[in-house]
Amino acid sequence: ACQDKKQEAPAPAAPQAAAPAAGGAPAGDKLVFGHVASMTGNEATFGDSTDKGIKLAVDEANKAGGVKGKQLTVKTLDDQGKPEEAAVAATRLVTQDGATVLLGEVASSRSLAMAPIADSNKVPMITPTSTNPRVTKDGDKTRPYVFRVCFIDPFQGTVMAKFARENLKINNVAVLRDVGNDYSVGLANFFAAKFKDLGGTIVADESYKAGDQDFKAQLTAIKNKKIQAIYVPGYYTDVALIARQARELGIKVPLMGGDGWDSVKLYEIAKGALDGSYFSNHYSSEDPSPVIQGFVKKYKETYGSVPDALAVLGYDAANVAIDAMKRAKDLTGPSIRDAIEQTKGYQAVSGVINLDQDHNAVKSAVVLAIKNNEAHFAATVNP
Amino acid sequence: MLSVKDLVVHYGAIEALRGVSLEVPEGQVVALIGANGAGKTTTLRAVSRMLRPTSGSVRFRGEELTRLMPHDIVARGLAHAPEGRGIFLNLTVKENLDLGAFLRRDGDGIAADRERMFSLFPILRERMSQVAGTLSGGEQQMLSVARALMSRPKLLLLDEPSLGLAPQVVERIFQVLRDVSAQGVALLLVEQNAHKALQIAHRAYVLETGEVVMTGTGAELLASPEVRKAYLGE
Amino acid sequence: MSTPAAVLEARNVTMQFGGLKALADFNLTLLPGELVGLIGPNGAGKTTAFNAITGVYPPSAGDVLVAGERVNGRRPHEICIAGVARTFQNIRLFKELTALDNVKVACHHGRKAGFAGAFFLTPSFVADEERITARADEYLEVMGLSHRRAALAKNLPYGEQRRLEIARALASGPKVLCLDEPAAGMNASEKVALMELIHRIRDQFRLAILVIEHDMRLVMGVSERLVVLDHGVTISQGAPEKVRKDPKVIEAYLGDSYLEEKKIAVPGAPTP
Amino acid sequence: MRPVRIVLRSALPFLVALPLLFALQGVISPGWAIVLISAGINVILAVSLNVVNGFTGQFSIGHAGFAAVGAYTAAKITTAMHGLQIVGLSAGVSDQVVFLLALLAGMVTAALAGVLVGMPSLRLRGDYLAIVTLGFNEIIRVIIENTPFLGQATGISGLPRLTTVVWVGMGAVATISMARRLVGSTHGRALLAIREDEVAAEAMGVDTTGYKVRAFVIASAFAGLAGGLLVHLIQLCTPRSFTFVKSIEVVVMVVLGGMGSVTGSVVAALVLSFALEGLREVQQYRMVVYSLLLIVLMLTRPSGIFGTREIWDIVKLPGGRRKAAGAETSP
Amino acid sequence: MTPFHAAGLSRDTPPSPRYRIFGEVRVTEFLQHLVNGLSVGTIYALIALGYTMVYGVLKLINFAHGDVYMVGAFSGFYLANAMGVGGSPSLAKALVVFVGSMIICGILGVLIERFAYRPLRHRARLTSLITAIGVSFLLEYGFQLPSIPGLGIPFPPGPTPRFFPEPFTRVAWEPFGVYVSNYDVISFFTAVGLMLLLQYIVYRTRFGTSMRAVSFDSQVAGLMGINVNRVIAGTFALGSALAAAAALLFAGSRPKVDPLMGLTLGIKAFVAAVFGGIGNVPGAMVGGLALGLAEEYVSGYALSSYRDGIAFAFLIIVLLVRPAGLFGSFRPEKV
Ligand SMILES: Nc1ncnc2c1ncn2[C@@H]1O[C@H](COP(=O)(O)OP(=O)(O)OP(=O)(O)O)[C@@H](O)[C@H]1O
Ligand SMILES: Nc1ncnc2c1ncn2[C@@H]1O[C@H](COP(=O)(O)OP(=O)(O)OP(=O)(O)O)[C@@H](O)[C@H]1O
Ligand SMILES: [Mg+2]
Ligand SMILES: [Mg+2]
Repeated sequence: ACQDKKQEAPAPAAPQAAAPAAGGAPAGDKLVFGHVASMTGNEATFGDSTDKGIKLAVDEANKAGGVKGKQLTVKTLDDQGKPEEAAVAATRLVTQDGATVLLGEVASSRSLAMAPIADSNKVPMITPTSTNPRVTKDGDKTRPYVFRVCFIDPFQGTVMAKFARENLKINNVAVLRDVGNDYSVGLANFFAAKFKDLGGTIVADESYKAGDQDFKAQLTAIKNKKIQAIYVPGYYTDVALIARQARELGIKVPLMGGDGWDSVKLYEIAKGALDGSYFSNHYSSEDPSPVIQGFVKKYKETYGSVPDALAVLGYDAANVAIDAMKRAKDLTGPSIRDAIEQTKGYQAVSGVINLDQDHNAVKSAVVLAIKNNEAHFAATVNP
Repeated sequence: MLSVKDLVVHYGAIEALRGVSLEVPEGQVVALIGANGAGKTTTLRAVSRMLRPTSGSVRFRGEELTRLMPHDIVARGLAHAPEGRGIFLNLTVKENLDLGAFLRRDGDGIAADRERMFSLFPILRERMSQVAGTLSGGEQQMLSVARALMSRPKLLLLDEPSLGLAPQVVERIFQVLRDVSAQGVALLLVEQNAHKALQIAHRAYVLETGEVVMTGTGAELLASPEVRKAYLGE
Repeated sequence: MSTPAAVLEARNVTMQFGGLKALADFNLTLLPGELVGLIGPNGAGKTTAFNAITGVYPPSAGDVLVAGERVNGRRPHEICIAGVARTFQNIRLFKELTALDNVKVACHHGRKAGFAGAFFLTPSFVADEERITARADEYLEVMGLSHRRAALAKNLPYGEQRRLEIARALASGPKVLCLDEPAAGMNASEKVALMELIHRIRDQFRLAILVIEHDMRLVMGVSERLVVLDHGVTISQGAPEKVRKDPKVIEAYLGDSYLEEKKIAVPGAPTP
Repeated sequence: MRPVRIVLRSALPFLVALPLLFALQGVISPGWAIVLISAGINVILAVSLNVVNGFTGQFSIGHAGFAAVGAYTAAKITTAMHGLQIVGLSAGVSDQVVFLLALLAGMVTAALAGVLVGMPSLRLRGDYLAIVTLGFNEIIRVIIENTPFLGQATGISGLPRLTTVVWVGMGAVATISMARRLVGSTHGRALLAIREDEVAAEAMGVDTTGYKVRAFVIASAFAGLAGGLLVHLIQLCTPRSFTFVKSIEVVVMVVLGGMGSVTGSVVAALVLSFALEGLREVQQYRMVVYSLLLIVLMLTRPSGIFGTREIWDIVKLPGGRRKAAGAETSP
Repeated sequence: MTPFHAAGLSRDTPPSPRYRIFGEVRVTEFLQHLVNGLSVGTIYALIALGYTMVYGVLKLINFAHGDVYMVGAFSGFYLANAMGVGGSPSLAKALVVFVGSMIICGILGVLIERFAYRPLRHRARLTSLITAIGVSFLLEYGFQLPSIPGLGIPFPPGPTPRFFPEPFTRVAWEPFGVYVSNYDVISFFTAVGLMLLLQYIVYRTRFGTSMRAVSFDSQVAGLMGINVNRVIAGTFALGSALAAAAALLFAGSRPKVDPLMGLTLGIKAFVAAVFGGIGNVPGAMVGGLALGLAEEYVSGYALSSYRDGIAFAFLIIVLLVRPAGLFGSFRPEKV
């Protein structure tokens, strides 16, 4: 309420934001997808993947004749992984580059900085991978223009908790979180809560910092704690080393994690250290469904590498937007927004996407088990 | 052995030397006197390449020095006891002396010379293992001269060696300088104590605002009324 | 025994550096307007005496009194405020500041306005600044440096740097001024000028001056009283004439050749 | 009549700036506004850090830490007051007043942190002090990441968007006139003296320890202001905005502008901010170009854009105070 | 209150520090921490040496040093792949890779000094600090660029981390349940060996003497007949080579290399160097080990989420007691 209240306020320094900005006014005959991503800095690898996914989706759409006769372009602006830069980049995209739709950011901490800008400029924004519930919220009401195509932490955290308790019958786990990363902290917290609800106990809760190379201190501390598993909701960049060092210290219990694990790099570096471990994900690359197989194949052809979760979700985010724009009555921000909100049963690579009233993607998660250094389908968990 | 021609040096905008020329013959003592800021120090610094001259030439035994680095110049037998003493404050007196002989390899020769320095400046022997930084001003001055001598130079540049020394020690320093030149080492000596300098100098130059305004034998300048008035305070 | 009139008094001040006693039971009483010379061989402890008095190193033992008030153990800036200013043997100017600002730094007495004053340009602050600038200019004038007002200290030649240091010291409005080898690096005629300057300062600002100097002609010329240190011990003191003839002093400091040197060193003496 | 003159004199910069800023705010597009605002925030950071690194010659590389303290304080206050309204004021005005109070509170807490960090500086010199400031920066981060009350890694979101061109502009003007008036004052000269020669300064009656702490306090207060403004621009307050890397960026601005040159810091902050903004287009090559820019700039202007001098010492504006400029040419 | 907070999850985790600090200490656990701490500490020490030596001769914090470390890792990566170490590990190959990367980094260090620092040698030291930061960014972000096609090797490597092939097969022992691998042992003894070697160079050789002379006063050192430029270049070569060595020893058992790997480690090593007394060689070694062990035991027995904070707090306290670091001497200057 405060937001709106301020806009008609005659206060001397009332915010500019409300000014009827170029909200979704198409730039010429091309429709611009504004993508805010960490193309440089210590999360560059994630921004890079997402960007590849998005670009692939847009190319396909253009080959298929674009949207409402218009071709699409992607304009990516770097934010170096800094929230303030994400805000600037988003503003520039909507006000100067006339972006029709905003895509991004990978991390919730940056999407949170973009969300208000999407709202106040009436440009729909879809974040591929920001899992923090607050991203689509303004206080306790839903942000009208902000959507996401990924799980939210409460869901993914509980998925693994359920699986651990019910399928693996595990009672004692240790948690090892990336304390500087909201995604990791979020998952860890919700996992812990659910796991305890289900009668399990968290016997150790340790932290590391993204970029650390040595985790033996924490692992040694965990080692003697009669644990049956370790929950490591981090990014594959760190998890691979954690797994190796755990094994080196003689920790034999399985590791468990989230979609941040999904990358071939994980197996390349972990070298089998993760066998017997599990992680929750959006899809299994073994899944015969044509959507998935088609995507994986195309991605390999275009970029010569196997897509990771971030690429998948980038691809899906772009496609959800495109699908909505096709359905929308016209290509103004509000109509596209309404169309996106209507998204029901959209068959994406990361599963069938339904957007709930909180603008979160409701879809089932799969749990993958790692055997001889490959991920295999283990179970599907429905919301 | 040393011949400086039309030496010009700038500090940023300031022209500190405006074409200085002077000669130091083998084994002779040449004094360089002048008021504060005349450019004496600058001249010495330019000769030993502590700074790069704007133009002009510095020839030492026929070899151009302006193209060399300071360490090459030392290797050719030219030592410089700089203004402000430039001793290694964190090193002991002994270590300072040994660094003076850095380019020498004759271990016992060095030891012998060290002894000679201690006999010249007994106080240094007392302070041998004290950190140079804690020496008194005068002690540091002595150390600086002694260290310069350790390299057994053929030409020795001295910038106000008597600065801040007790009368007695001033006496001793100048005695040392006499002995040194008696051993065939040439000296280019910058001194505020013009009287003493001119006394031992075979030849002397008077510097004013970066230019040589007068030259002659030590005796001549000592006698010249202008010099007596301007630099001997009479 | 304490003379109330004394502006500076050192009582059995001792300074110990590890094994080395740089200054032993140093006693000194300075009356207002007195001009005292502190001489002695290199390493005798003269500068150390200054450091002990001005608080650069707190004395290992003994008391220092400024105008009858004990100041030893206090921080140097407090001692300076109490009324002791000094110059340094190896010049320590604020190199990157102009001559004027160098002097201004020391002009803190009677300063009223605080930081807030500076930010809001309060009248008292503005007044302060004007007064300070005016005073600083006076001191430059006295030391004949007005023409260098705007020059960076580092670009002044040695001699002027020494004079600027004195100006800066004066600006702190001291009761006692301690000069550590003010003539070092000056030639004979510059020294003569300095001699007159020192007298003028003393008369104009009515302060007691304590000067360390190796140039006999200068110390003899300016001092009314001499104190001679050797290995940290006071070996002689009194009128210059008396001290100069003291065999202990000649033996430890002046050297025999001194008598012959003084012929040309003492002003007015017949010259060959 | 006289008091009026005084008020005018001390308020002049603000009186001039205010209308101009409103005019600017009126015409500028939101896209440029946000760029300008972030640049302005960098100006505040650089100029304030210059008080410690440039004037006093201490070496602080933890400036972002102080900004964080100010930011979280302000953010907590505005979120607590969110929706509430001061009686007798229209909603808009009330929010502005709250914002002002929040910013001031942020400056105070940051200043307190400044005292905390200033203390060690009494004993430590050079790079040892640098490490302490760096450590402080990291400790702040760790504390935030471990405090649910501060939102841990995710931080505090949903802040009202209050920062505008006018707010930042006034903040910058305040910071700049603070710095300028400081160097022009006895206190400022005391700081410079400490930078030049601590022993001599103390011997001339400068309370070196006292002044060092004061320098830290002033600098951190304004860093706190910058923090408060930043988080109410992006409506989000996370530890990510106040990392050690951010501190380094500010140090770069100060050195590049010229240690002790206020206008230098301003120009450097603006140049670097806009350069980074312009380079956003070139994706991965962005930081490569930026780093090359740094190196080249430093090699070509080794003592910073203006050295220790101010812009009017170089391009002589009428009425510009002559400082070092005169000296260099005087023989 | 957002739903996130309403859930109030963050409140009951992490567990209270008391439980951990007073938790019983097992001998094996303690020893294991010791082993871990030493194996990391020696690496810190090796990198810290580079900082401290350069600081000694130039009074410059060589910000790029952490990234020289990164380049060391990548040179190792490329060499190892070129020689197919991954396929058929052998100690001989490992040695070639090791020495090869040390040489490459040595050269890199010399180049950096020559082009980024020497032109600014006689300027204020903060000036070269900025070029140092510039070089650091250049290496970090330069290596993040997409690979140049048709180069044969993936250079630049780009942002995604890469797997560092294991130079030889891992052998592990578990004396009293303490896990030790041949990697730990080799890494530890190589590091110590290199440190002793360096110690010898600095205090027993002519080069060492001139190095110390330059560090006290480079201009006067020139007057003593010391070739200042060569000494400084040599110092950079030494320091950078040590960084490469550290990188390989570290990557051996933590086989992940990426362009920003030097960032965190570099800062920590710098802290270690200051901790021991910057400019002081033995200080850097002790500082590195101290920091390694401190971090290890803090995250082992206190709270790992507070690790960096506590490590720094500890450091600050030490500095307050010894203002010039553990070994740095801090004598009042003679006035
Ligand atoms: N580093 C410097 N930067 C700028 N100007 C300088 C510098 N060093 C010396 N000068 C200027 O160059 C001129 C000559 O200086 P120099 O030191 O050679 O004089 P000098 O004859 O040695 O005087 P003194 O007897 O005081 O040592 C002086 O005017 C001085 O101001
Ligand atoms: N900080 C210190 N640590 C150790 N020894 C010191 C220290 N300061 C001075 N000394 C010693 O104390 C003695 C007296 O030093 P001081 O500087 O007082 O001599 P001085 O009388 O000023 O000599 P000069 O006329 O040469 O300046 C010297 O021998 C010096 O080595
Ligand atoms: Mg000179
Ligand atoms: Mg002395």
